[in-house]
Amino acid sequence: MSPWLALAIWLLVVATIIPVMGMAIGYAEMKISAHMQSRIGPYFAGGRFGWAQLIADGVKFFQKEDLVPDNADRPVFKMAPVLVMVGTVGLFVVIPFGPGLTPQNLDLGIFYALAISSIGTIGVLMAGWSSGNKYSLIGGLRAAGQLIAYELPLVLAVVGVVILAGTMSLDGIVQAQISWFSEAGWAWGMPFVIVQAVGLGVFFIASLAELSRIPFDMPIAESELVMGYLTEYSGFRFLFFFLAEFANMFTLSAIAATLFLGGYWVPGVPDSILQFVGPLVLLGKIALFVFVSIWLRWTFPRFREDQLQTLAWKWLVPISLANIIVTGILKVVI
Amino acid sequence: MGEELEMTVAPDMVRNLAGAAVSVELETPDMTLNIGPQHPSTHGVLRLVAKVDGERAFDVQPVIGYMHRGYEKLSEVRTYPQITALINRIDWVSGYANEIPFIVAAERLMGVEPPERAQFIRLILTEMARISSHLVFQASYPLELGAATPLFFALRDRERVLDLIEMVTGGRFHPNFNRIGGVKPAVGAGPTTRKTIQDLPAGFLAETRDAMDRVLSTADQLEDLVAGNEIVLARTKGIGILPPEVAIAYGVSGPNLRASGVGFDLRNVSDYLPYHLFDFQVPVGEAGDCWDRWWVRLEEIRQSASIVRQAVDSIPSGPLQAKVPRIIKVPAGEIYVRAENPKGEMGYYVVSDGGLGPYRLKIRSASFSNISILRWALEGTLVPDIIAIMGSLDFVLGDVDR
Amino acid sequence: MTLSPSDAEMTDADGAGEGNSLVDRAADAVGGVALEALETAKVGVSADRWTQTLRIARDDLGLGFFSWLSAIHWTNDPQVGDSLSQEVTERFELLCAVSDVTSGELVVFSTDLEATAPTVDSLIEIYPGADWHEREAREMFGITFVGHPCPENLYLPNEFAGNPLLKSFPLLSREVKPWPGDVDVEEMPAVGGGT
Amino acid sequence: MGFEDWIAEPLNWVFAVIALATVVSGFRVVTSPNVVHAALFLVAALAGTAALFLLLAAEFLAWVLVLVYIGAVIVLFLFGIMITRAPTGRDESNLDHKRRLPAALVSLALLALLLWGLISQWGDTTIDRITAGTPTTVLGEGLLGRFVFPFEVVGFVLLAALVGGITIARRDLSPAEEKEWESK
Repeated sequence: MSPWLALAIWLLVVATIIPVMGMAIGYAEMKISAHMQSRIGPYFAGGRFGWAQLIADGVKFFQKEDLVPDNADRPVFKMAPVLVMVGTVGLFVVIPFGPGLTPQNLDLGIFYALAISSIGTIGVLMAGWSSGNKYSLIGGLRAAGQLIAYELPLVLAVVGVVILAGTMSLDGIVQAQISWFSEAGWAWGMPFVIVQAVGLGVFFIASLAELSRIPFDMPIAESELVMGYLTEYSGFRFLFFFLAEFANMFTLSAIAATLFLGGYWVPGVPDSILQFVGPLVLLGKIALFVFVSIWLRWTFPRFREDQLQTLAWKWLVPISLANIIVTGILKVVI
Repeated sequence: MGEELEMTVAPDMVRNLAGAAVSVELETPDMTLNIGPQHPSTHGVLRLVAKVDGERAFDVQPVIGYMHRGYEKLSEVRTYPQITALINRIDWVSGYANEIPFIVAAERLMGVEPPERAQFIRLILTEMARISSHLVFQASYPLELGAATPLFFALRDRERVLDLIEMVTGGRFHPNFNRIGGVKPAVGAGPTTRKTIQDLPAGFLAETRDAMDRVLSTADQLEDLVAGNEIVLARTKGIGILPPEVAIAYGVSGPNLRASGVGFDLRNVSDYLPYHLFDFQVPVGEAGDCWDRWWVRLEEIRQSASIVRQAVDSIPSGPLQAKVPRIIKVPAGEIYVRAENPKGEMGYYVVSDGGLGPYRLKIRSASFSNISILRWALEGTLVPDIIAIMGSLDFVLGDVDR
Repeated sequence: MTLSPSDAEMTDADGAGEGNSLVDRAADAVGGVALEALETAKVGVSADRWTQTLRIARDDLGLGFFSWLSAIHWTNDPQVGDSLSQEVTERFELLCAVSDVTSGELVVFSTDLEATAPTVDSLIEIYPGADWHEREAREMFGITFVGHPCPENLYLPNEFAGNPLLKSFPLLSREVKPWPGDVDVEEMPAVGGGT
Repeated sequence: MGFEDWIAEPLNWVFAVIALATVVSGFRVVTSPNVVHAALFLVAALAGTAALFLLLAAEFLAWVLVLVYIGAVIVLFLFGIMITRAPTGRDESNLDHKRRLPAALVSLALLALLLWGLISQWGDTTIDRITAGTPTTVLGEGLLGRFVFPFEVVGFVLLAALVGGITIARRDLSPAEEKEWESK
């Protein structure tokens, strides 16, 4: 099978996974926030627990009229959601779901992931500019400023892991964690979070900012900018942005889990079994990150734009630089 | 050439870094941003015409009048009892409290003194209206900062308080419960001709005590949730400072004025309800920033709950209604009665000529004066701060436009 | 942030009661006359002393809190509402309530303006809070405030003709359909055979 | 290698399509009347270039192009355009410039220079079919070892460009504004 064919098949699989993941996370968001707020959440759709609520919502979005504002730049306006989706879909390609279960085990795995995820920014800017709406424009500007500012700590936070693992391949990073003590003859590996807790913190905060989730949701800040760059979107184009947000949350959590928590690996389980439980283990670790970000979302208000920039440039960047230096020294000493 | 370039650039670079603002350096076009009249956080139909340069607004002009209903004019063609139905729609978040100063003004002009029990019931319901209004603020203000969860905590208890108000008056928002000379017998209170009037619904007092306990514990929860939140502090401390002298000159009243450090509370000054019988404290802020305005309102919830508890415990028995003529004619005269509404000073200047309705009714509403300071307060602020400051003033458009 | 205890003692602040000391004091200070307004301290001055009066009120009487400003249109021939029981000279009475936030005293200052082309100096220099109140009075009564920087309508569109709170301004809804509520006590329908 | 061999190779088809798209996008960058559209065509051109790098198995270079140029430089471009010109929606402004001829000449000269450089150096070389790219480790060692001096020089030049950019973009304050600014 040629690699291109494999890629095409994988993209097809991803195209079905993304809506499912989006719905699962959306449903989790609804239910978890409801329980945090002494509510029940969706209850009726689907008979029990409102499990079909998100499907109903999706169908609703498809039924809605696809409005393009008169003042909008039509081609750009229509292309923006697609571009946002491309960045998300591309990320799925490199996530290792189990031993040998990496769709494309790129040598440059994590580097590729960071590169491809930055494409979404262009989509957001296009959406903000082309809507012909001042709120959208301000939202787009905020998004751009935010994504530029947080791209840097995101990349720098990863460097520590790459130094430790000595590879940029995501599967290689997992293997490095599994076999960390193998030279000493121990079967127990080490998830990098133990020495890279700072890196994980920076990575998680920066990925929240990349996702534009509270406390970093200034680009859509509905109490200020109505809906920011999404203001003029409706119907399935809005759904695209919506799904992209949740799918992005999934992939970034997956990368965080892979980099810092050992991905599909559980200590003491041989590869032959990991092949089957690996994806489930990874899903569990992803769920942890997703839960934390939902938890934060319903706890915090949003930052102000200048506070966000301060946090990025004056705190996260220096911290992650210091982390790199310390990790480098550690690597040499060890 | 290169050196020369560096020479000219260096001081600017230093200043730029020190000032941490690039907007002055780079020429960017100004943009007029219309916030409202339909906008998620303008509390109705307020419109702000903001001239913004990037994120900074240098001139914000509030535009009101989208909700002007002409109550002052309408009052001139209505009888006194009919007017109460209008005026509890002024500040609908605390509908009940709006009626009190007007009713008191009419009673004073007529020389009628309502019975003590009626005054107590009025006081209890007024403080409940205050609690429910402040809970709406506690719900909406974090939402404007981006936090959704306090909304549910605050509204849950507001619902209980509104239920209690409904239990007595039959209306949640617009009770229209006061009568000149007393209060209406409560809904479901039985035949009113009997001597043994059962005026408050059975179980009301016990449920009120219970509800007040819940309100107090919710206030603690809100304090944990909001005051313990670093981002809330970063968004509100030192933002939108109203110095006391400016606030006074603009006629800003109520919690907004007290947050600026002026301990002025009409409940201590005017005798429109028997507040002197109760122990309560007046929370006073220090800095006059958004944070203090939030804190003062939270503390006032606690104080009001305490007042309600005291009033419930000491409510006297007796009639609900003083003797008044069947058709109410108010003798000629003028009076201004003001009350401490949840939003601030609410007053009615009633000019009567002895007819069925007033010759002129001037409604002094709190929010109107409170937001007239917006232009002053919003000059040179950031767009997110516009929302933070606007929300912290806690206005209702019905109370602004009347 | 502090909690200050409430004043259990009622400061007899609205100037009611014995002697009406507040209203006399205010009237003396500004050189006006004490007017009758139940419980409310009301002082009348002449229109040309309007800004001077309020400046004294703010600086000497300590009445720094700008409560409200509005007007009354006194006329014998109202289009809306009941007619007056006594003849009055047609005029505008401009009212301005200011108060002291430490003692709680409130004084309503009043001045008469002529019925045609009423004009008075703006208070905006003394109380910035007078801004919107004066715009409201201008819009509703047609009073010109000399020195007010923004002569635009506050509530109604700028093209709106007429001044709605004038007694001569008809209430259109009433013209179209008479108000049924003139009779306050309507006959109750018989319920269940009735007693 | 004759044309028939060339056409029999599917990768060449892919190359042809991508190259064509890249050239067309590049052309549209300079002909598009709308500055934001121009920037977006630049994205397409860069993406095409990255794809060509991928075909040559130069993975690292390809993703650097995506991360740095598309993800950062173009985003900054768009950011700058939006914050300064802010032409929301359809923009009718005409970006056409009169000096087309000199521009075309300069471009052609540059093209000639590059071609000359390439042909004179590698004109006769034929390379084998590329199966694997250079490992990133080798690239890294090269950059921070043998080529460390040019690497640092490029970094310095970029810093100078940054400073120059601010100098050009900034507006001189009038003395009154200067005072006001200082008082803040």
